[in-house]
Amino acid sequence: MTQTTAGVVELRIPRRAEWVAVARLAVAAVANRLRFSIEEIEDVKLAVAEACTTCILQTDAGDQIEIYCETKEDGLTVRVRSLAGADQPSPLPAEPEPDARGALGIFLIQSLMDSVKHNAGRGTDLVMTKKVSE
Amino acid sequence: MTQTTAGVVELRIPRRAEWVAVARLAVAAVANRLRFSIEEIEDVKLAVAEACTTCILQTDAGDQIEIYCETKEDGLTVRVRSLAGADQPSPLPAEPEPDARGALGIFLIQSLMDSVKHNAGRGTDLVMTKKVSE
Amino acid sequence: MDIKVSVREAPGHAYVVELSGEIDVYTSPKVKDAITELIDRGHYNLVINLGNVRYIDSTGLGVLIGGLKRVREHGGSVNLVCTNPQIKKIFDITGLVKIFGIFDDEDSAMKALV
Amino acid sequence: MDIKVSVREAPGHAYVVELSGEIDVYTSPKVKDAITELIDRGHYNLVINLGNVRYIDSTGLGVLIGGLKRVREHGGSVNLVCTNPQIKKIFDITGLVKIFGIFDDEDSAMKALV
Ligand SMILES: Nc1ncnc2c1ncn2[C@@H]1O[C@H](COP(=O)(O)OP(=O)(O)O)[C@@H](O)[C@H]1O
Ligand SMILES: Nc1ncnc2c1ncn2[C@@H]1O[C@H](COP(=O)(O)OP(=O)(O)O)[C@@H](O)[C@H]1O
Repeated sequence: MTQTTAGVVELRIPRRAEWVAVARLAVAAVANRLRFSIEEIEDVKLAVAEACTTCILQTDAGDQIEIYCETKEDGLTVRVRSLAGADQPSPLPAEPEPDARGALGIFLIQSLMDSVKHNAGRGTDLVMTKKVSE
Repeated sequence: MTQTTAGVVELRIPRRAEWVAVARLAVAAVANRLRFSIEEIEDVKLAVAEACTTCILQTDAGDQIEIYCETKEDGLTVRVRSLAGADQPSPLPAEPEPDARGALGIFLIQSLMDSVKHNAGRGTDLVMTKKVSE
Repeated sequence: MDIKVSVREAPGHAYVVELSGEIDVYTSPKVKDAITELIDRGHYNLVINLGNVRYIDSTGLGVLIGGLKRVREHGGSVNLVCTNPQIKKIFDITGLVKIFGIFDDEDSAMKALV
Repeated sequence: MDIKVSVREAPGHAYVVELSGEIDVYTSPKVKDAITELIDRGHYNLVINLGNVRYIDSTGLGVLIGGLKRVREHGGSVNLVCTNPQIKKIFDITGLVKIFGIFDDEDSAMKALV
């Protein structure tokens, strides 16, 4: 079984709202390879989409979103970060947004995943994990 | 409209059979952003999956598959190629397989897409395009 | 991967906003526009039917919350129709279940408006 | 993203292989195993029901072709049940529509075996 579930899947999409659905479906397909329940797959899908939305709502966060998924027998780690494409200068360091924008999204990620870590630095960089239940 | 359909989506999956479904769903989601019909989306899905299968059936083709999608208002270009991951030495040049393995897959890609180009070199490297009808 | 929005008048000066599809960062502006237009036209008693919504994210929730805030300023209210367990769960987790009336069908949501 | 295979005996020494899900490079070995086992046990008249198959790729077609070749060596045949237009199209494009009997339902596929 390890052979069929351990792996790395990397996805890059434009940092624009209309592409988040692609990340959502791809991550659902990745999670589907593990022994997650349908409910857990939905959780992962929403959490990753919220992380992408966070990337999009921030200003000055590059023009791409990278979704890096690492699957193991017992769970999934996903890193979602905004980054500048090769053909664009690096983004300026982002000021944290003063308003509550995105707070609900971050709260959902925290609720739906087993752990979330926010890497400091410019743009968004969230690492989240979810273990397969039982 | 150009704003919502022009973009680059890159996906890397392990070069193993169980991950092709992820490529298939991600590419279907990408194609869904264009004005393709449901039938055309199914065509793109199958063609890209066949290209991934070609990568997998070849020996000595690295440990990853890269799917690079470029969408424009009027159509989609997808490059599917096998490649060695960062943590693995480059693959040896692959001998063309002597048997017919994969012939049906290549035939399907040619039938379902508007154009297919096979880049010479080691491993698999297919570039295929499909235009939105009308 | 898309949203359909249909608005219709119901007996008793209420309006039903029927949504179907997925409400996310891309599609929620369309939902917001429909709700904002109704409120701008002076309709403050709304039933938002999420019966055919397969997915909602924080931006979608934000739109619903925004709508509720505005109609409340005019003494109105928003009731939701929702049966999808995954979506109900999202309302539970966020505590929004306490600020919206959530019903299994349009009839009950409508009756509870008055 | 998965395949379910169920095999059952039908009147007249025929066997039905009912598939549901997606037949691709990952799942087709499972289909191949089921068909191979039937043929190894001496069953050469098969109906393969693709009624609930949403997707088939070249490896799946290869498995069906391989099965057909083997049963034909014993004077048997394979009839397919298929209604999904996208999958029918794949049989058309590849010309496989000429080598398989393709039917809209299991009854017709079964009758045509004899
Ligand atoms: N659990 C909650 N209950 C009630 N209101 C909430 C809750 N979470 C967020 N809100 C409110 O919902 C609105 C939308 O939230 P959010 O999507 O986080 O940010 P934004 O204001 O940028 O849309 C905000 O006005 C916020 O105060
Ligand atoms: N259009 C076709 N009609 C009949 N047989 C075909 C057709 N295309 C391929 N075949 C046969 O189907 C079998 C499977 O084909 P294919 O999947 O391309 O390779 P493989 O033999 O490696 O599985 C082969 O024996 C091949 O000769």
